[in-house]
Amino acid sequence: MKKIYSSAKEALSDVLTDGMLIASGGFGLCGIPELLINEIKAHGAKDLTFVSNNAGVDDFGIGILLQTKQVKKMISSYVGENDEFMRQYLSGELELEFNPQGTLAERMRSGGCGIPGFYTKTGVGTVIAEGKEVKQFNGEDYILEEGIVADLAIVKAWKADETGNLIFRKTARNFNPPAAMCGKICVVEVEEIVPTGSLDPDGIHLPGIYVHRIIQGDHEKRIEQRTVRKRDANSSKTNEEQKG
Amino acid sequence: MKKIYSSAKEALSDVLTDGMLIASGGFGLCGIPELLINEIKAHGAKDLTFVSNNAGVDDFGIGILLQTKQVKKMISSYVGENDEFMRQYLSGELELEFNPQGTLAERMRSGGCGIPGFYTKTGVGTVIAEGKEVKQFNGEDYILEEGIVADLAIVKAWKADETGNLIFRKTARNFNPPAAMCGKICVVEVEEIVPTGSLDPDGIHLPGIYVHRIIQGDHEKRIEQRTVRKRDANSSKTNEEQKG
Amino acid sequence: MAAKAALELKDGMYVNLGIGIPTLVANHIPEDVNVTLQSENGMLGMGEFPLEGEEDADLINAGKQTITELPQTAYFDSATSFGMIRGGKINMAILGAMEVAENGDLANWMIPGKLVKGMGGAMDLVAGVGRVVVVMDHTNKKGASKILSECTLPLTGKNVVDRIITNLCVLDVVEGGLKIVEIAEGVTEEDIRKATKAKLV
Amino acid sequence: MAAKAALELKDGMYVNLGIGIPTLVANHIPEDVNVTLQSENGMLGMGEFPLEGEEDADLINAGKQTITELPQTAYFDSATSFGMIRGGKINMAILGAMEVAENGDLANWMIPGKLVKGMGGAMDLVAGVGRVVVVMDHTNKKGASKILSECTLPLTGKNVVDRIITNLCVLDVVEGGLKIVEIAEGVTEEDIRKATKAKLV
Repeated sequence: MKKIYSSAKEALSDVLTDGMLIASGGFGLCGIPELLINEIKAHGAKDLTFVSNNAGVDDFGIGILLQTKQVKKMISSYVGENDEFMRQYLSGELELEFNPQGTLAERMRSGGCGIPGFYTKTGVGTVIAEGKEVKQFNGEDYILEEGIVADLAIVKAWKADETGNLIFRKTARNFNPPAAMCGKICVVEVEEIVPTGSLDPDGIHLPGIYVHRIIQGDHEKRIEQRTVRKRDANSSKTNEEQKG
Repeated sequence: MKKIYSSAKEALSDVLTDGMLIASGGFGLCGIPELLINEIKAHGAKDLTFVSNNAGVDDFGIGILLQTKQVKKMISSYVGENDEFMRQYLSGELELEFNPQGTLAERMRSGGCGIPGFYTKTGVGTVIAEGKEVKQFNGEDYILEEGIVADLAIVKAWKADETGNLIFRKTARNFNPPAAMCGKICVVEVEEIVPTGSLDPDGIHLPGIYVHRIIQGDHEKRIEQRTVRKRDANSSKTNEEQKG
Repeated sequence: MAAKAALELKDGMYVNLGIGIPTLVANHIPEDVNVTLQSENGMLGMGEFPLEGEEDADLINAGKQTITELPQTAYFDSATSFGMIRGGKINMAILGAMEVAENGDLANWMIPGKLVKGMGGAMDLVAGVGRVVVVMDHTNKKGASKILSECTLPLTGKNVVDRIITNLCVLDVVEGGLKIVEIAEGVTEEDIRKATKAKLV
Repeated sequence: MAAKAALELKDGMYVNLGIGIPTLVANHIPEDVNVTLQSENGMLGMGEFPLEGEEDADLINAGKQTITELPQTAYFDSATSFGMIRGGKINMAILGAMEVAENGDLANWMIPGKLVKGMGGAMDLVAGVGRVVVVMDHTNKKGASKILSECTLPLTGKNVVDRIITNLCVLDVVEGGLKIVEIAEGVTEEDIRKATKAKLV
């Protein structure tokens, strides 16, 4: 079974449908499946619901699908950096469901692990608890959150072998493994496809069983907040410069 | 904060108490915390409850604590290889709670992740479901299983750095990470303690935050079922030999 | 039976094989079919037994036998392993049984009054994997049918079996009962009906 | 305030620092105190900002700023990260607030009628970590107390705050109200009482 596809277009064209639920990896602009998002734009599928921690920025990441009005609803924890998002949300064009970040990650993992619901203390006594079942364990209140199963997961990894075993790099791992787990179909873009056998079996971050299609491509990997220390500073800790 | 202890005795002596709940890693005799189990025998703590997939064999692993009658109860999925276990169980000296293996692993992980309960389809319609809440999701029945938080976790890893970051080797990983997660105190035995900075940050299997105490020692690593192919066999697949 | 069960395996599948006859299925996988075997103790891509002297105590299968790894092997912990099982990522489980009922109920973990060793991962597997194929003798040592209108033994799972492969035939669990899909050489439908205490449709 | 908050940090602690003033706490950790900073996007052992030209797009903190790793750094995914947060493995979170109530209620994520960006990981952190320390100005820009008998804004968490560090004092949330633990130089207890719309015990 060949998992390697020649392009984002080849990997997605027979999978995308209007109205589908798509789980996306990434945190901010870090580790987002930028090539697959670009292809969703090119494809034009609409009325999409995205489960994604963030919504990108106006011209990068999921933000570009807001520009084209392909997104009906976002399930996210933080959507701050996106003007078009806010405009559509405030005008009622876009639905928004806020989930606490950890609840969102666990909902994805749970959906992928056959767990339709779990109890958490996160959000107890807040608006997040409204309409949700409350149950006591050891005398304390917890709320029921439901697992998410997505029609499609789009994921960015660093390397894949030919069987789909994945490794991620540094904090670009973030939501990618739980997103991959919860997708009925999981399409992954990587910086490099390596021969099977060249990854350490003890070092696989996500086994190939979760991965259905792989593409390799060049990534922009945009930095959202470039914060640096000056090279000539001795006491670096207090000498921070923010370039935005 | 020093995490490295000189011996199993030093690492456990002020932690062990009668009647405590101990989560143990390992599958069969593979990846079991054999040095820490030996020390629990030497210490003599009794009325212990063990959360452990298996119960060892008569003279290795948790089995040796059955010989000394230090175990009050086992929470396990499979306890087949242990005569003394069966004798005590059938005579009513030993309590036994069977959990499906995946439910057991998830209960440990959940307890460690602040999730007091989760729903699963495993065991629906069987004796495992007796007395448990049943809830429907999408028209199907699921049962509620509770997270486990143990007073102590005993774990076997391959290598630790000085801050407690752990890596495991091959299938000796098994229940060790979930056991570590669910322990209020987690004591780990390793084959080698390596300097901090010598493990790949992308390759850590269990971050040091879960690890409170580490010892290094020599491991017997007994093999339960030595199955091999003969060296001179050409068609190896059907030429299996079982040595027991 | 193992050879017959091996025909269930399609290219690209992820499969979990139970202990006993199902383990032997691995020996009959066609050359051109690429199947990845999962071992629920934390491994995808299970290889054959090691050569003498190359056994590794850290590398065993769910039956606690020493095994080997393959180029595509990945290791993971037990919570992750059963996450993929429970989550339906494993396409098929092939396992043995004591009894199967016409509605797909399965009993293969305990006999009341006898020594109970535990269900291990069997309940998780039958509840989670995409397709459950049972491989077993059609009747027990006393000649009584192991295929029943209702299981008499405590269940491993309810409505979980998709197909039964026995020494006599291949049966599918369908709406209303069991359907004969294939009959072994030298066996008649009459033989099957006699040996089966369940509704055949 | 950041320097004062840094005194909360004890050797061996695992700590999560919120965005804003709490981030500055990292600059005041005493030399002999070894603290591991968690970044909830998937990292333990967060280092300082990178040198110019050494920024790595794959290495950011929860504020999306480029950072560096340390010898003890470990990376993990978001589900694992919030597993350790929810599971109480992080000893302390230091974060900012809009309002804190005398029972420990915290509001720091939304103002009705204003643009809502989302709670990010704040609700998980305050519900999960061992100790929650709020660092904030005692009053808002209009001079009104941010410490109240009850929060007026939507909550981030109920009964979650353990300590409040402001420009005027340090307050502990105790049975029955807030207890003054320390008073800043040049400030009187009377000043604090005037600036606080909550029960001081």
